[in-house]
Amino acid sequence: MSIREIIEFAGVLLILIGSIMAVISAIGILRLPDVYTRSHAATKSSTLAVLLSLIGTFIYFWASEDFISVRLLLGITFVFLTAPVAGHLITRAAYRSNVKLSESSTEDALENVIARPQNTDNKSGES
Amino acid sequence: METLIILLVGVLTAVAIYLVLSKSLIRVILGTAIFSHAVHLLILSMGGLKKGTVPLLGEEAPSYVDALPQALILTAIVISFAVTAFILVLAFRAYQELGTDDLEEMRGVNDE
Amino acid sequence: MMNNIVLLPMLLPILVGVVLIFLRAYGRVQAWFSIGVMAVSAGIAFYLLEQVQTNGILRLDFGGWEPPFGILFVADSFSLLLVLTTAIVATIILLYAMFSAGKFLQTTYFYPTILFLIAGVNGSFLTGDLFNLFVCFEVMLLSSYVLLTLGGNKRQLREAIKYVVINIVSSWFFLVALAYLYGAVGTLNMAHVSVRVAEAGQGPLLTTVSIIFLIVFSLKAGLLLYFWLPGSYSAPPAVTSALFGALLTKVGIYALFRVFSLIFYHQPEITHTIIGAMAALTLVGGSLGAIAFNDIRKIAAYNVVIAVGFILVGLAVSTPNAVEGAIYYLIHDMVIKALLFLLVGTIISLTGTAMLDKMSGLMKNYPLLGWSFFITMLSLAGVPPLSGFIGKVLVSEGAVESGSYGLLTLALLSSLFVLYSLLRIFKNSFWGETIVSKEDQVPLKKTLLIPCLLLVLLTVGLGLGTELISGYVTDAAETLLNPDIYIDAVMGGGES
Amino acid sequence: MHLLIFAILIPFFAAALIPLLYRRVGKLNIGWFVLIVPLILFIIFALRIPDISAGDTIASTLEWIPSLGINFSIYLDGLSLILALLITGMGSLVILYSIYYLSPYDSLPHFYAYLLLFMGAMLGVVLSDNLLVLYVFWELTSISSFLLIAFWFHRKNSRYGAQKSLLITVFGGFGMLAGFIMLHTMTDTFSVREIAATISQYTDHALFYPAMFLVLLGAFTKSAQFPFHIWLPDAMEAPTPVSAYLHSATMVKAGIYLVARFTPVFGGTSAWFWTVTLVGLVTLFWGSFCAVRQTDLKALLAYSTISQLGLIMSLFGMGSAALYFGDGSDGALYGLATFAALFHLVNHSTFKGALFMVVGIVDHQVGTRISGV
Amino acid sequence: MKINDVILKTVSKAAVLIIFTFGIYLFLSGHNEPGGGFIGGLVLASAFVLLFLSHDSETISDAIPLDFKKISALGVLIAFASSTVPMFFGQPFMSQSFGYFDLPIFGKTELATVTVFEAGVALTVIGVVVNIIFSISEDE
Amino acid sequence: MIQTILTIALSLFCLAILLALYRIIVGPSMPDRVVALDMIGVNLISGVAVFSVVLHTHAFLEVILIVGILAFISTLALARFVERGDIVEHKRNN
Repeated sequence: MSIREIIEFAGVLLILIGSIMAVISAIGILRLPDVYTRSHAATKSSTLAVLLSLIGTFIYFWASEDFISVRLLLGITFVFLTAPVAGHLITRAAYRSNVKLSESSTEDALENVIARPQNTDNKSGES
Repeated sequence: METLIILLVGVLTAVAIYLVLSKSLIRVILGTAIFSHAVHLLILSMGGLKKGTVPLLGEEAPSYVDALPQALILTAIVISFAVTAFILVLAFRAYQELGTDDLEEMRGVNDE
Repeated sequence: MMNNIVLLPMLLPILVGVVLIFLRAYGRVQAWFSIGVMAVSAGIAFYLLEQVQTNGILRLDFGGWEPPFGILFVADSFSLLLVLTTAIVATIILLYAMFSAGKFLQTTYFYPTILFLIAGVNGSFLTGDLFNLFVCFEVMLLSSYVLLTLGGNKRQLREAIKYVVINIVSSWFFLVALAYLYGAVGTLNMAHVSVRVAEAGQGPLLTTVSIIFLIVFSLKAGLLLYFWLPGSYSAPPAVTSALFGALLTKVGIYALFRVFSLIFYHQPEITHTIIGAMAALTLVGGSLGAIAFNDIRKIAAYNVVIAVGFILVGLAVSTPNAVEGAIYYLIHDMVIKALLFLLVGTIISLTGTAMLDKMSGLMKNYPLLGWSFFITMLSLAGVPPLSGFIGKVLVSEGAVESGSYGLLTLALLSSLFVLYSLLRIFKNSFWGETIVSKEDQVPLKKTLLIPCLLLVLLTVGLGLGTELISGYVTDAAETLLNPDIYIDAVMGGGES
Repeated sequence: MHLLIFAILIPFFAAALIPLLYRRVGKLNIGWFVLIVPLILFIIFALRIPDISAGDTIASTLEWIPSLGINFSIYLDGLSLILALLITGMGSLVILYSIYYLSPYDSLPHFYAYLLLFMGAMLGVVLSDNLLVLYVFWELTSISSFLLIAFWFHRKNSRYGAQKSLLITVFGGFGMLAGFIMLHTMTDTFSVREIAATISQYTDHALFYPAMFLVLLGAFTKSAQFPFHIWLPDAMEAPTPVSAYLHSATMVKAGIYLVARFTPVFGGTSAWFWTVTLVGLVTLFWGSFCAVRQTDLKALLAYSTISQLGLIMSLFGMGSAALYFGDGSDGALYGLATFAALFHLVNHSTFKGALFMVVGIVDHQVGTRISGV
Repeated sequence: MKINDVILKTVSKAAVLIIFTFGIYLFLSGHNEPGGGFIGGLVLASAFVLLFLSHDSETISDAIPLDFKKISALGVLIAFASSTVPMFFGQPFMSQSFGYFDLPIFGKTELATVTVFEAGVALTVIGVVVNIIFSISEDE
Repeated sequence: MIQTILTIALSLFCLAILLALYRIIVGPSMPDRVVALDMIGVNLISGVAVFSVVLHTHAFLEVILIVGILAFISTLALARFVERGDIVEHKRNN
């Protein structure tokens, strides 16, 4: 096994870990009780999953073909930048549009900070 | 592979027709969009899904896939993009003017 | 030789149309520009027509890619005659538009859209590639969508939605047909497809494909599948309806002629019989519709349907006489439908209503308008010596030659229904007691009448001067009936 | 090219000139100027009588659409000459009559323009040799008749009558056109003379009988034969000179003329004989029967016209048998029927025209046309 | 209700930069590789869309004072005019030529006349997309 | 070896997408669906990357960025829609 192959293998391994992370986050999105916790699962572990697999791909191509893909780097940066923001926005939107917290949650820290419109009709609420 | 794609085209077409036949205008638009995808896939599979590489300069390969269907699809995508864009704006205007996006109700709106 | 000029009828309107977008605020300037470009393209079309008579069919390979690899424009007498008529009719309609369209229309990209529409129409006439035909169709349809919605009253929006959805679906069916054809013969260049189909024989598969094409083009042409037509043609302002009535269905008819005379001509007992049956039903349906309504816009729109049926009788029969007659009738119909819709629009703008029973005695107030309408009515009914006559005679003769007496009867009877439907308009709106006194009447601007009179002159001139165009029409019919001429011109040698 | 071609065109030019002339003549009734046209034409045709009665014919051609074989060719023989004289002669008289009949409040230029248009068209019908040109003029007579019937278009009945007559005659015209096209398909020519010369080769052709019936359809609708006679009574809403001229003297005779003209083509067959004769006889009886019940003088005259037209038609039908029997004595006997038909054609035109004019005078003086009031 | 969008605005500035870079890259690579005017234009337009989403339309139209309808018209004009040019040199419509040039930074670069055409297409796409966003957002 | 691992990884990504699809269908609230949609987008990116490794080609690398951009913008738009009911504001009111 040459060093090149080892690096290739490492890349592929990263991809595998990424995919496992993805499944874990998917389980999270399935099992967790409310939208806030689900979003936690989706953003955190998914971001990790995609970053792992993209870096794995990058390493693989670097090792096997000496190809440094700028596009891939750009992609990694982009996903890294935007995925948390997207999660943040959805969760905020959920909170503002009156999606209930799960009953097991013990504290609503924002209760006194953001006035939730209590009786709006809403385009989103529980359906 | 072709069989699979054709089956997919069939499913897409069925979905599209179901949507086009519904009352809500936005569903109709979605239906036309899905229909366009089905047709693009159809063209692609009609060109033959050969085991070849993408038809690009610079990649050495023993065989390339037929490039013409892809050119056709690209053009068709541009057109469907333009048409979908137009009908979206039209639907929006119609919703504003007529106050409904239900095709049945629209018929009841009086002239002028 | 280089035939770049073949492209100009499509290219000029687009370029000028784009330039006009920058001149948005200047309605008059836009109008003159567009009239100018249409006049120029009429000149170009005539020049090309002469060229075709001496040098044979012209073609232009885009980017120098020789057929069947590249896309190309092919100009034969048939397409050029239609391009020429389009240019002339469009010039006159634009003249009317300049005088009639309000400030709002003038400055909302009305002229650019019309020019794009005409570019699409001309492109469809001239292209030699089925996929390009699709593209040009779409250019035309997109512009027509925009034209239909410009002005945007409720009725227009509602009809526009119906029209747009139907056309989108039929466009996708067009693509399905193209896909099947490509899968079957592996090319989309019309001449090349024709060669391949002739080599392989038009088996059941290809016949089925041809029927999908038939359905698609029928939707566009309003052949049998005309249910969308009356609503959408009667909703927009007069100028737009005139353009639609004169040009849109004609493109579908052109495509039907091209496809079924150049490519799928091997199984006439299936395809042409179906076309004949559809044409017959169209004639019946159009005739019934034309006499059933009180809204004069609807009546005019159903007249479009009847004409479509009539022209396609020519294709269904496909004898030399019938095809020649269909071409004459096609040219006539472009002129006369533009005139009909302009007159109907003028009447509505004068009386403020489209309902027959609410108008009366216009003859006393607007005699010239009345006589224009009278001549239009006669010309539409194919009364000699106006332009509809010769086409009607030749199509009927073709029907007699091929023994299609049913089609002959329906074609002639439909003329009677055309006459009756328009006679109702004439009788109710122009004759009768004058209900508006000379003092109260809305003045008819002379400038609105001039375009109508020009078209009247054109229809009379086409009728009396049939001999002037008969050479071109004969050549066009010959090319349509002998696909080899077209194929040789496209596939034979790379002299360009 | 013979000058007679331009004789046909004179009325059209004159009709076109009327709107221009009308402003100039001032108070003088424009009818006097119009009167010149039929008079001149009458003289022109009258001068041909010696030649024609000597057995000469005049033929001439002006090209219209030579590539399709449609040319403006005229052919003057005895039959045409009789009708041409009738048209121009009656035309002069009717115009003279209408100068006094119409009130100055009516739109005179329109009236005379229509009348001249009709006269030209009618001359075209009887003089053309080319079938399609004949059809052109045939439709023109329908249209000018339509315009004349609806001359007082503010009256509801006028409009109704005009519409009815136009639709029925145009319907017949379309049938006739189909017949002409079938003839052309068979013989490959549009010339009546050439068709008559070569038709014997085509009597077995599948299109022979359809063509015959379709041509007859045109003739019957125009001549108000049963069951197409219904338009004629309604057409009586026209001003009386028009009724006198079009609906008794000339236009309805166009159908008769067509039957006469086509007797050499279709004549020798039994189908032609029976159809023309029977339809003529039925019309004769039905017209007379209806005439008895009328109280409106013009309607009475209209039904009387119908029955007289039936008579002439049946005479022509019987006369056609002469062609079947050939030159023998039977042939000569049946030939007499044709002679009688032609004679009665002229006869009826003159007396019925006169009757109409008298009714018009009665109407003017008494204020009503209903007898027994 | 005050909505604090600081995170979004900050990130979207960076994201727009990335998208622009990528769009221009796609546009230029269109000759031999996937990409080209249409796709490049779409990506560039999506950058505009992102700007519209993260800021409001008025701010953006103040910052970029362009009439996007005219931009799309200009694009069409460029595309067609560039295809017309060969006609004046006796070549068929839409003929193209290309050559290799040594540019200072990029090294040996291929430049083709088709790039001008593609630029027209890209401008058209940008114009059209931004227009649609405008027309949906403006008449509320 | 490598191929096997890659195949496993690819199927795991597909599994993740399927699970998220369940969440999209079931809901129960709009933000739930948006979250799941965002996750599908992210997983799709990974899938494409793995796929291009499987096929040894660079041709799909653009797709990664494009899907990323689209996923971000659509999530953003949906979030705005859920939060405020419109997508593009005319004029910020603060």
